[in-house]
Amino acid sequence: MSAIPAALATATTLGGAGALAGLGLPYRLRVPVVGLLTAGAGVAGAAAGVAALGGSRWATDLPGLLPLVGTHLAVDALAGVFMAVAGAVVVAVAVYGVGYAAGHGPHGLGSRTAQAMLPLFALTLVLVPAAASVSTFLVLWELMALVSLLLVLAEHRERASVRQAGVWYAVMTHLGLVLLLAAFALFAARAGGETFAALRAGAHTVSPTVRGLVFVLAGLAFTSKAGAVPLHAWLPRAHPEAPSPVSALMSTAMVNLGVYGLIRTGLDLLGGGPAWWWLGLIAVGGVSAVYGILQAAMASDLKRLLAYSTSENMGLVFIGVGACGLFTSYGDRPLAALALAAALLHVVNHAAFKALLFCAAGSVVRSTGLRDLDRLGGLRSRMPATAGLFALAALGAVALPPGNGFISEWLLLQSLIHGLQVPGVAVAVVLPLSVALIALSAGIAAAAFVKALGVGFFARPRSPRADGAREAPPLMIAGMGLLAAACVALALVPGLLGDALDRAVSAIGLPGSGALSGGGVRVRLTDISASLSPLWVVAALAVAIMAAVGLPRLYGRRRRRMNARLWDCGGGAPTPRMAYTATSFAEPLQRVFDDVLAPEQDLNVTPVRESAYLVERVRFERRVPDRIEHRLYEPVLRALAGTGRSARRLAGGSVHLYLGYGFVGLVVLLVALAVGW
Amino acid sequence: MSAVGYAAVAGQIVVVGAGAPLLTGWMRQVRARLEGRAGAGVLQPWRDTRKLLRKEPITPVGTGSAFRTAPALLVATTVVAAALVPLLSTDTPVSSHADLILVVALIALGTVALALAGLDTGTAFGGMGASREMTVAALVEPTILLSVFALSIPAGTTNIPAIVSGAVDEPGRLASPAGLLATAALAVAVLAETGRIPVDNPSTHLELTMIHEAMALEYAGPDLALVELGAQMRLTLLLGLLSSLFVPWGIATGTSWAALAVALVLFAAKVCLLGAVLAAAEVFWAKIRLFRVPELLAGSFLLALLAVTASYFLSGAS
Amino acid sequence: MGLLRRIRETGRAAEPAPPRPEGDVPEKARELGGSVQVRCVDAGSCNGCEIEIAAAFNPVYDAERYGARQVASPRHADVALVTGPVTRNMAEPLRRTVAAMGEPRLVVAVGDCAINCGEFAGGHGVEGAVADVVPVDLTVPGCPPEPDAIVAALRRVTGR
Amino acid sequence: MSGGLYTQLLDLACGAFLLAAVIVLWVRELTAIIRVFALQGIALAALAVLLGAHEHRWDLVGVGVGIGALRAGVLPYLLRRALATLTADRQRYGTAAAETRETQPLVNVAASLLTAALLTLLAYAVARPLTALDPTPATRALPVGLAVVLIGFFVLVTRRRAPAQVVGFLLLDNGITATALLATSGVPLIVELGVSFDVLLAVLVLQMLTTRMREAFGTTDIDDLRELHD
Repeated sequence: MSAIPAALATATTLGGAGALAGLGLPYRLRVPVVGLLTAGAGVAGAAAGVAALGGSRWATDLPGLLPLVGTHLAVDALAGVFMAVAGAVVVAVAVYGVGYAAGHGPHGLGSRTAQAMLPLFALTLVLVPAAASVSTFLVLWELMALVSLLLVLAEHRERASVRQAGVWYAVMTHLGLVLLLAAFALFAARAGGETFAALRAGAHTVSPTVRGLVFVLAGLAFTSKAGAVPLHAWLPRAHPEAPSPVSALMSTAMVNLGVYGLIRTGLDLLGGGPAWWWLGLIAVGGVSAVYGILQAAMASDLKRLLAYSTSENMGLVFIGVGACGLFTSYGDRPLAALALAAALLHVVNHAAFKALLFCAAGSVVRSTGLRDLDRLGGLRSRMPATAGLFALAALGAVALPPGNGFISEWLLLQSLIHGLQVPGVAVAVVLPLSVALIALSAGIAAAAFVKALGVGFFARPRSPRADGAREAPPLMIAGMGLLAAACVALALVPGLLGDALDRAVSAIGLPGSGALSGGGVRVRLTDISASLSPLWVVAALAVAIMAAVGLPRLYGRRRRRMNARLWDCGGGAPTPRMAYTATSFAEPLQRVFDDVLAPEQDLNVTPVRESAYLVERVRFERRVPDRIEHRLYEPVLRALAGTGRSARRLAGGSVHLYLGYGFVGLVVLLVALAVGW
Repeated sequence: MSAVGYAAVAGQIVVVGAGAPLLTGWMRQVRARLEGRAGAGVLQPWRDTRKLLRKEPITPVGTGSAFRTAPALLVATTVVAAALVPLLSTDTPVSSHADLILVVALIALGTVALALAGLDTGTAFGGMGASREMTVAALVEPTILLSVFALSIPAGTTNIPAIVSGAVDEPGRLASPAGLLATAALAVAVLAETGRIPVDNPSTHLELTMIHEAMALEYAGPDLALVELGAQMRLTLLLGLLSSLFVPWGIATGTSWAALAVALVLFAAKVCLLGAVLAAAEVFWAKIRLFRVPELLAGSFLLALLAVTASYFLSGAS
Repeated sequence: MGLLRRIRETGRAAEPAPPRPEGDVPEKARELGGSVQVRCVDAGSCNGCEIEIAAAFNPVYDAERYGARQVASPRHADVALVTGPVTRNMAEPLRRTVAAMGEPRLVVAVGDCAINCGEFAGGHGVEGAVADVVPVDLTVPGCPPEPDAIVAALRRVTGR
Repeated sequence: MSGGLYTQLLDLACGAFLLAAVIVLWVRELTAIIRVFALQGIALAALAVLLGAHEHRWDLVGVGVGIGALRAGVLPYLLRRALATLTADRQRYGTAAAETRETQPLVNVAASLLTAALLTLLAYAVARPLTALDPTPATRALPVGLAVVLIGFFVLVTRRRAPAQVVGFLLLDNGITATALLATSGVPLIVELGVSFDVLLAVLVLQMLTTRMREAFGTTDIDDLRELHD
């Protein structure tokens, strides 16, 4: 008797109860009860995932639940990873969300709809990886999209920009659904069955062209869900505008499901494919990584910065998944397993630090009402806990030791560096470029997060609202504390995940890599070895810091620290207006990447009346628009609008015309049949 | 592990820690002589450090813990990196952890800490320095990692002791185009990471041209001593790393005290030579404009990429 | 290559070090132990003294060989070299500069104007001599003082 | 000569050959560009001599010596002379334009370097099947020749100053020669001689053209030629 069905049933019950409670209960009771039930659903989901990672598998068919096709559920270790991550994030965010919604009044996240949707969203996040047939998967997938859309719109009364973000999100996520539907319909039709087992069995009978088409369509849908360039446009809009707990869930558990779908479809159901699939995926990943983090480095909106950084991290994960597929297609399975383990570890790490970052950003927004870094500052003394937690998570995000992100990026780099032993031109050309792109993204990520932390939290407040910031309530800090504990654990003892990751990798038929074990990370393949011991690094750093602080103390004579005013070059005291802002911080990088970013500048000089020389006002404005959006989306949108305008003429209002359309359609159909298909 | 191994690790830390001011003094002396000056003597940076440690510690009002801890973190990352890099011996108790990517990341961590300290002051110059430093650091990263990539291909690992002992056994690796290109690329990256001419001028007094110095303008007394020591140690460490990777002869590969002593002397000689070359080159070069720095780094990136491809398609694998 | 030839031809430009100057080392300077970081403050000078200070640090006089070095921030400095009569607008910045320096710190008044306002005494924009604004530890008389005199004063601080 | 040493030296020569092409992209000073081009000529000559010595084909050694004399001696000399007249002109007329520097290439330096990186990878990918036919140390270095051809072409396309463009053209030719040497272990002597004379002639013509241009427009910026068309 496995623990998985019990855990999933509990999760479903609690989630359902939470939704009902959200609908039914009055405002005062609503928030804590829903939070509790959601957290319970998260615990149950995480338990199911952990059980699957522990080696148990489970599958069942519930024929009556969906008409015609029934429901198929199955949980293996790969699904377990995503389930466990989603469950864990849900727990922390639910605790955080209680504190977040409590202060907001019965609107926004505290509203009836939002509180009813939150447990459902959590539930779908946990359940999507358990789907084992196309119809079950698509139903859960669509449910997740709809519920998250309603949650994104939760604060639509407060800001008009929420509505626009909602439209973008709705359109793009449904375009993704259409692509996915097409891919799976094609695949199921050719493979002769719609359960994942049937697809897996029938995949080798499908022609290579169709397999390629299925992979491209599904890949587009899944990379869009994960927020990878070029189908990322919804992400930097929807994630900042959603209430922060929802952003945290979307930016971790939900984008992860894009990765899950890609691994499941590409590596498992289709059973791998030719090199060009994976080269394409690596290209998408590399471009997302660099473009995403570059936009993040330019962004002065704190949550937008984090959203673009999600794009970057998903790009890194896709490089790992792509490398896995590439190595598999060349037959080097141990190396492929290493690449996939690195990608999965990065998924876990990213979920931990990004959820924490979004939660901390949420505390800032809740306390100050500001997302603009240029107006924040000085929060480290006003919100010390939040600032500390943000710093901890940022350490993970910049991929430097002793943060948790470093370990997975290290593993990813190792798998790529050793990939040169795989023969093939494509490998030799692509791997160095990917290493360079990863390195560049890591470097720019450091700049981006130094900016977020240094400008947003350090120095002095740049606006009265930042000056009046108050620390977040204890429940929010408790929720963030859970995530912080996860970050620290992942950073110090990643070896705990070793067996689980191996099982997840072997769930799709690759050998376990054994990369993570007890004390640290170790790569050991034929002719290759490398190892990393995070615990050791942290200990060494701690000792060295103590020495660096202590030795000068022993020697120094004047022990007492003197407070002095900031050096102001002798003039008046420097005001916060003189401090570097986020925009000025990013300016050199922006100039370096001018050709890529193509910023737009406006200079308006208003002269004093009747004088050509005296200037009354100079207004300078610079925007760094998303160039891909400009170049790719606007032409498409314009074309669509054009078609729509011309299509209006088709609907003349005459009944005869409409009947005529029907008649012509019928005749064309018959002609087509007669000509003989 | 033997006592020699532990002695080697301790020796590396002490040599980098105590030798860094001497190296700076030596480089200033070389430079002074080339400029026709008499020079303040090799010991001058140590006198400076001693004096700064005796001075009063100052906390500018409005700064926080990032400002206070950054100097210690800067020194600590360098110390840990110095323990890892096989400057004296490849056979130490920590040699199995000595990963090149880790060392690079540790150095970057020091950079990030100082940049945060610069922003923490909330002054215009601090932010300016932090912004520029992070820009340069972000652009240096690809070069460094690709050089690491190129170096790890013949050795099959990113473990520095393994790379170094492999090069000692097989000197041909170093004279190959890949080795030379990687050396050149890494040398440019080291110039950028340590803030030397042509990327940054360590002895400038003009705030508007500063990169590294601008972040340290608010530090005084013992904190400043740590910041300066940290910067000097980084220079020593990175020059030592360059010499270990590309002129590895003399580094002890076994557990013998004699070999360790020889390694110590040779290390001092190699680093002094490199320092003298760098100091002399600085007399001839001018600092380039900040927005020309990307060109320099793009060039070094290209060299690193060529190193990778060269090691692959010339005589390399296949 | 032209530069290399010039370096070889020039050789050593620094003049031989004169004997250590007479006069006792100020009490506070003993703690510095042969290392002095210098911050120059122009409190209203005619720039004559600045030219001489610049000359004191050039290769010929080479004040650096005695352990003195110019720095960019008063936080880094031990000695403030103040020149000129202190004008009204520079009085407060001068006080702040000296306050920004950590103990032990010294103030050296360079030039006659700095010592007693010289030619500008009684001018309507002049606040007073340096000693009227901040405590002065050493003086270098002269209008302007010769680089040798400035170097000698710095040597009394470094003790070398 | 032992196989190992031969491979090592050959690789070094190829590395220097490619590096020189890259540096031409990197630096702006026209005199430096010409100096680097001369160094590349030496590397190319070394390549030919090495191949000849390895295969005991003394005509190849002769070709190598000839290449060295032409590409490291005569052509740089001609270019330097052309540049000297330009500089002298500038002093005489006081033209504001910095004639001796490639101040503003059509593609900025950082981007050109990154493009060169991609071109090298492309050359590598293209040459891979050729290398696979007969994997000797020489054919393995084939991508170097191709990469220099591509970089030379790129210089020709993106540089504004006529002398820099001439160097681009010569890089292209160096690349072709290197490819020929590496792929077939040397072209027949007579072909090489013919090509070299062609190149010499082309440079002389270009030099004359440059002089004419300068006399007519006072600058060698190719963009000014467009005005003739307009």
